[in-house]
Amino acid sequence: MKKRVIQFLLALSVVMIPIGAIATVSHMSEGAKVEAKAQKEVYESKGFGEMLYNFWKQTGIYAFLHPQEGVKNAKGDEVTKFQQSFGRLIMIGITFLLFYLAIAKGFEPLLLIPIGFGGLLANIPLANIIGDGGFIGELFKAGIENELFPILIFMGVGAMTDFGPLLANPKTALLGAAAQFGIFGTLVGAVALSQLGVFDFSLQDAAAISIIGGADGPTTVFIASKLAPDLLGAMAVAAYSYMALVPVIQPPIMKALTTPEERRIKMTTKRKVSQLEKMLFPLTVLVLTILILPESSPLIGALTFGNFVRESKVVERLSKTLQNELINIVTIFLGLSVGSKLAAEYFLVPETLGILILGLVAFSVGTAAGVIMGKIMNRLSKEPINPLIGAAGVSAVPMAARVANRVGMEEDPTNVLLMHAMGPNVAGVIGSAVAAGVYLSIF
Amino acid sequence: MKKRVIQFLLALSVVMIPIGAIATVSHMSEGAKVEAKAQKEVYESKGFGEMLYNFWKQTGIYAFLHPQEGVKNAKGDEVTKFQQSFGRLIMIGITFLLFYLAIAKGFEPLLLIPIGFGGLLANIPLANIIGDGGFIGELFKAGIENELFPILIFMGVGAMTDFGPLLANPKTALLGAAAQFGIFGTLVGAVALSQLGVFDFSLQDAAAISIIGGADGPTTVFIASKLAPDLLGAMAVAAYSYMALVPVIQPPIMKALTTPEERRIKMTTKRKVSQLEKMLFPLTVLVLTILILPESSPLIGALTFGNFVRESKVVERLSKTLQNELINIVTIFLGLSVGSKLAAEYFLVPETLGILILGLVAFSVGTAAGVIMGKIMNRLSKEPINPLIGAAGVSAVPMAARVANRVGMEEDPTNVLLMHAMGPNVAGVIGSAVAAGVYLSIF
Amino acid sequence: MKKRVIQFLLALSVVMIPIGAIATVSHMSEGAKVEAKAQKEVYESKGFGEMLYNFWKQTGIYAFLHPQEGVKNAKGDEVTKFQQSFGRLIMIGITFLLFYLAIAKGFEPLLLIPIGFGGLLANIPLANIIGDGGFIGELFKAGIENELFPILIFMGVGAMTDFGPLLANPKTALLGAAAQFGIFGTLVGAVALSQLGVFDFSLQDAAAISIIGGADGPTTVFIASKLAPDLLGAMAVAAYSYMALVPVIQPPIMKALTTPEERRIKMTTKRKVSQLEKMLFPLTVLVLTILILPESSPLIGALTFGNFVRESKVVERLSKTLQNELINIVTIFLGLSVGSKLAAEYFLVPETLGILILGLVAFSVGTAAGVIMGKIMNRLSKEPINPLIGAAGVSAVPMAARVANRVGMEEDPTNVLLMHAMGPNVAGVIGSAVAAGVYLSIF
Amino acid sequence: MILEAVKYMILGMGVVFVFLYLMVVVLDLQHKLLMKFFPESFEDSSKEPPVTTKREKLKKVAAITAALHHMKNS
Amino acid sequence: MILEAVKYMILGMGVVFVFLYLMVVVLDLQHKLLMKFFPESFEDSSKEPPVTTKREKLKKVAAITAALHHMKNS
Amino acid sequence: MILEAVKYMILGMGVVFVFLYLMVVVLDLQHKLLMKFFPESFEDSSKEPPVTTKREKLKKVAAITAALHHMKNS
Ligand code: NA
Ligand code: NA
Ligand code: NA
Repeated sequence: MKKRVIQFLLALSVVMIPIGAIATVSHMSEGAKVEAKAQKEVYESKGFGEMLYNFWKQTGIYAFLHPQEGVKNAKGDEVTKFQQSFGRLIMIGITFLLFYLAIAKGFEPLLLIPIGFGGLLANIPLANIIGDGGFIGELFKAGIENELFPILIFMGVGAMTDFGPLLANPKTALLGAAAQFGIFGTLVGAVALSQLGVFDFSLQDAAAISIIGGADGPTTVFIASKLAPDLLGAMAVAAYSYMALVPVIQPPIMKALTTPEERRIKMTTKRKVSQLEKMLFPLTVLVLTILILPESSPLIGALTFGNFVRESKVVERLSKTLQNELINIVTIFLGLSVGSKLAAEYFLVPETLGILILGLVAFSVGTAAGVIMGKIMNRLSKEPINPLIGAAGVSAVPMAARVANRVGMEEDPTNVLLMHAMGPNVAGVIGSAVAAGVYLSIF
Repeated sequence: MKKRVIQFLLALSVVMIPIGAIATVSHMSEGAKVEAKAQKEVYESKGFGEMLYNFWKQTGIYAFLHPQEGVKNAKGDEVTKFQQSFGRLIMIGITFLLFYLAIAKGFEPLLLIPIGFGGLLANIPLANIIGDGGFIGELFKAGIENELFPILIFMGVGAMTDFGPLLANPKTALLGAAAQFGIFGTLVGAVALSQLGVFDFSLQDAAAISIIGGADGPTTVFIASKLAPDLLGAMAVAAYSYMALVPVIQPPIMKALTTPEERRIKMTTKRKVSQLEKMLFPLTVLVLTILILPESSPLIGALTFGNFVRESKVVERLSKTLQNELINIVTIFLGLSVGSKLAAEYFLVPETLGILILGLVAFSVGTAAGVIMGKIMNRLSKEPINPLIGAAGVSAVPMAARVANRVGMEEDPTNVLLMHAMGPNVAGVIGSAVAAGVYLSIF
Repeated sequence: MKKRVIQFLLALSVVMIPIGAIATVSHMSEGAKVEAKAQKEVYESKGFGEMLYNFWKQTGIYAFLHPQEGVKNAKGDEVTKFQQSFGRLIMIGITFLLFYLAIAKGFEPLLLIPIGFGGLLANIPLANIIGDGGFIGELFKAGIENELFPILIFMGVGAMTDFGPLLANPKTALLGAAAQFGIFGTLVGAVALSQLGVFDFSLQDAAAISIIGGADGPTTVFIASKLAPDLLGAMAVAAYSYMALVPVIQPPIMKALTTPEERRIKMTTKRKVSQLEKMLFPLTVLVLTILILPESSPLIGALTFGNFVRESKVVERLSKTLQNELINIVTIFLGLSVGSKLAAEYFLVPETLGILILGLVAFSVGTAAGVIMGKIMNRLSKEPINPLIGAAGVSAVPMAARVANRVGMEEDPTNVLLMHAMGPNVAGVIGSAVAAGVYLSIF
Repeated sequence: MILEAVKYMILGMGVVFVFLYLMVVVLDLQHKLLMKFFPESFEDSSKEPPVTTKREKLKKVAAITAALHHMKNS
Repeated sequence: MILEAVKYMILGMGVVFVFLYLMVVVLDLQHKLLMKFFPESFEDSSKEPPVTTKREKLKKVAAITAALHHMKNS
Repeated sequence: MILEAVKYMILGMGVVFVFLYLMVVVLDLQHKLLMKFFPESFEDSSKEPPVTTKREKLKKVAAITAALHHMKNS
């Protein structure tokens, strides 16, 4: 894999170096041209030279080379000199890194490619793509400011999710509950570190950031746009990147917390699930939400709507539309919109590092909490429970469940945990939507 | 079928009863927890107790149990104490009934499931789903307030409708005209009953309600959002429910008004229809609309646009998009938006009962008028006309045509009326769009 | 083909003549009815007669026959008496002509049918279809005013375009550059003719109009909505019509400027193109845009985004959505919205003729410039270059490339130029986006 | 107000009937004109393509099977 | 402020657990009730259709091949 | 104003040519570098999959036919 990284960086430099060189050359040659023209067309020399100079001042090269004080971006926010020059180049590099992760590594490409491209476009100097009237700015207004896009994605997720494995063994939902400690534990940690002066987050910001531990994209975008819109870009990037990195982050934690014997536990009991049960499930969950936590109802309402459309079996065409066209269109729009927050002036701020670190902590803590809960349940319950499936409770559907399965198989190749892990996995989605509702009820 | 009803109600209680019980228990146990915590964490007892109490006040259970005076919903409209408590529960029950009708009975599931779910979400206390910034509120603004969604649906309907049967026997369009008496007759009835003090509808409200007799969903939503936005929810539910109930409502009326001999009449003459004719048809209808009734042109314009895209045969991909992705997406959005008017504060008002009754009357009167016109035409015309196909003139495409066919077959199994009934059926769509235009030109 | 024209006009008159006749008859008969009714219902004679008269005044026939001073359309713009009567009829005739071109001739039906129908609807008197709250008016606000629709179309174009042929022979891109002389040459011509008093265009209007020479629909709509929104309708119609007429406009110019020997030149060298190269291409182009011409980045950003989604090969479902559902939906919306500018009050103005003439000039000049550049390059380069492929540089993908191929084959049936012509063809799209950026940086 | 409603009813039903009646008249006229000037457009060209396709499909299957048979035998 | 955060943590984890625990309880109850009142809904009806389809497909292929064989031999 | 237009024309054509010329230069450079460092990416891997698919399809058809033949004969 390392070879491929080097290859990619080489490929990148294939693009970047000559462009840099050419940019300089073109600068010179354009200057030369100005002179040449100035001689040829004497009568209007000053006019045309001025025109060329004005044009030169509108090039991106000029903007990169001559950052200025007090410049504002398309949305009226100030951009420092560093952000205008190196900042944008760094961000462009980061978006290329996201492309690399998406394409060569296969990490959440559906989101990282639109987000990365949105970020690329957001870092173009002088263009008005993310402002009012710019197309990404318009998309942002159309669906992020008013929560519409993450909600529509959640409908699609609901329509794509089979809750059967959870219904076959409902008590594994508690593993999905435990893993939400990634959220609330991180909240405490973030606040503590802010008190110690390591970070500088308000309570509300800390809460928003901790939701990354929910390992759920739309929930993260939803909460970020409500509680901390300024941090949206970094939060979304952190959430999707770590979700993609689940196969890297989780296994060491899972192995550290379990014995080989525990990892070899085979799970057997699975009760039969009827179609009627699947159909009632979204309604049951929604009624519970209404009774206990109305603030979660946009998220859980959308999820259960999609799932009800799926399981009702009588509106196949709506179900297919939710699972395909609608979610695809919204994914493109959401990705580009979220990407607009990768503009240097929003991303290259001290908070970003804190978000990236805290997000990673949240993921790890959530994984650990899920595994520990699995160990506890294994001891208390009659039927054996393999603690590895607790790690799937963070959600990150279906990656986390697959990781649990794989780690189990490493110990015993005949031990198929996949379906057992899907229960806590989908419960984790509900769990983090509940956690989001708690935050919304507080703030 | 009765058995299934009982089953469903049982299934429903499976959900509702335990939840009710649990809700109470959870209330108590949460109270208990408060105390427990209060002991454990003495130093911050008051703070945490208060926090828990604040949370408790934000649960749905609390909101149901403690309705308050002067509460306003997300849109700023007042909600009475009854509507806050029992009202919402009743409405949630009604949405479950809609699900039952859609799933177990197969009644217009494409609309009733999104509408029902929208209604469910609209009755969640404290949540802001139907207000500004809430996702259904945003969908409502995006497509109902400005007439866009019903128009887009009409485009899809146009792209899905084959007007061939009407072109094969154009004079059956008059049956589609007669059936619109369901609309205008009901208008007079509604006004008369309002004069007598039975109902309390203004002339404009009465007109809006009577359009339910047009038996056409998008037209009803379109007119309701223009003339009587407050009645939108009840009107849409009435329209779609009665359209679904066509096989129940129409046959007795059809049989009462015809003799078995009439029902046995076989129709034979059908002229050939050329593709050129089909292609010119939408343009012809639109030109007529322009000349006679410009106010109908949004509805008829959309319908004929969709049909022209279909019959032009050169833009297959646009035609497919209108018939599939676009209409599916808009159906979801329209359903959820319309469902938001099933909030207790909008639906549980005296007008609703009147709307449901008048809607049923309108359907019945329309059916009767179509059949009677069929009898008249059968006498006046040279070719035999089976009066049953007059009932299809109410529109409710293609259900009403199928009902006409089935009632005919009951008398003579060899008598296939389906294609003959499709003529008045699609003419009924145009007829009610014309009726809608008349209302728009008056009010 | 002539026979078909006559046939169509006949078919048209089949619709128009009887309608005209009937309209008059209906007018009379309605008048008669008024009297009849007036006798029958004496007690309310005046009231009902008045009602009928009011209705008559709301018919389209009345509006056509009785144009009035100071009438304003749904958008608040004044409509002259001529535009209200004959003007609208002429425009309706023009939309029928567009339908004819689209259906019988197969000229860009995907755009001309929605545009034509939008134009038909925009010319309906008294209806509020293109104003606030009217459905086309809402579509216009949703996607033309804020540049969203052309940008989304460009994404789809990017996802549909294979830049392989350009990568196989990059230097043919210069032909795509030369053909943009159609744009800038026309700018000078338009300004000169305005100076001479032939036309009356401001510099900005002249620039906007000249972009028609870019032979690219979305770019034209984008620039028109930015620089000259009043001219949008005529510009879009001109652009799409001439793009459709490429097989008629280009060949005579191509033949006039080349010798048979030149047309027989066979091109052979084509280097291999790797998938990695295709994937880097959109990024390379975008980086160049950022450095040199940030103002072009909305257009080129959208194009390269779509192409990157395509060539990354890891987000197949997004790529398919861009190429199908999304572009189809947006094409319908864009077409109808653009069509709204075919209202008589916007289209039947002196400027339109100028736009149509200048657009044709721009196309011809662009073609000529491309061919001449081809001749020059053929002489300077080692490998033979057939000057015919220069004509494909105007873009109008893929029609212009096919025309180049066909003209080449007329001379030598074994000479397949198609793939060689695709290079300048797609380069022409980039070239006109760059030209658009130049205009945006100036104005 | 009932009187108003009755008037609207008459107007409404009148307009609906006039509209659809005119439509019938125009469609009849149109049909006759098309029959006269474009008789060829009424020939059943639309029903043939599926037949052809089926035939073609059958031919294809036959061809494949034949080829396979050949392959097996050789 | 740490104290605040700890309180929120307890509240949050409490609500998450209560919610999912209640869900478990309700789902168990629901399952038992459905098992009792709708035992037929638990029969494996969902797994049969694909089998049938495959069978039908096979039959179709067999029929086509037979037909073709017949055609060739005649 | 004509002078203005001419100036814009020169500017515009200049920018278009510079842009596309730079593109050509960069693409050439890129091509050479890719040829040197990733020669394997230029191997015709893209043309093989369809062939394989066709082969597989043929194999499938052959297998089905063989199976059917077997079934019929037994
Ligand atoms: Na989660
Ligand atoms: Na109707
Ligand atoms: Na071009």
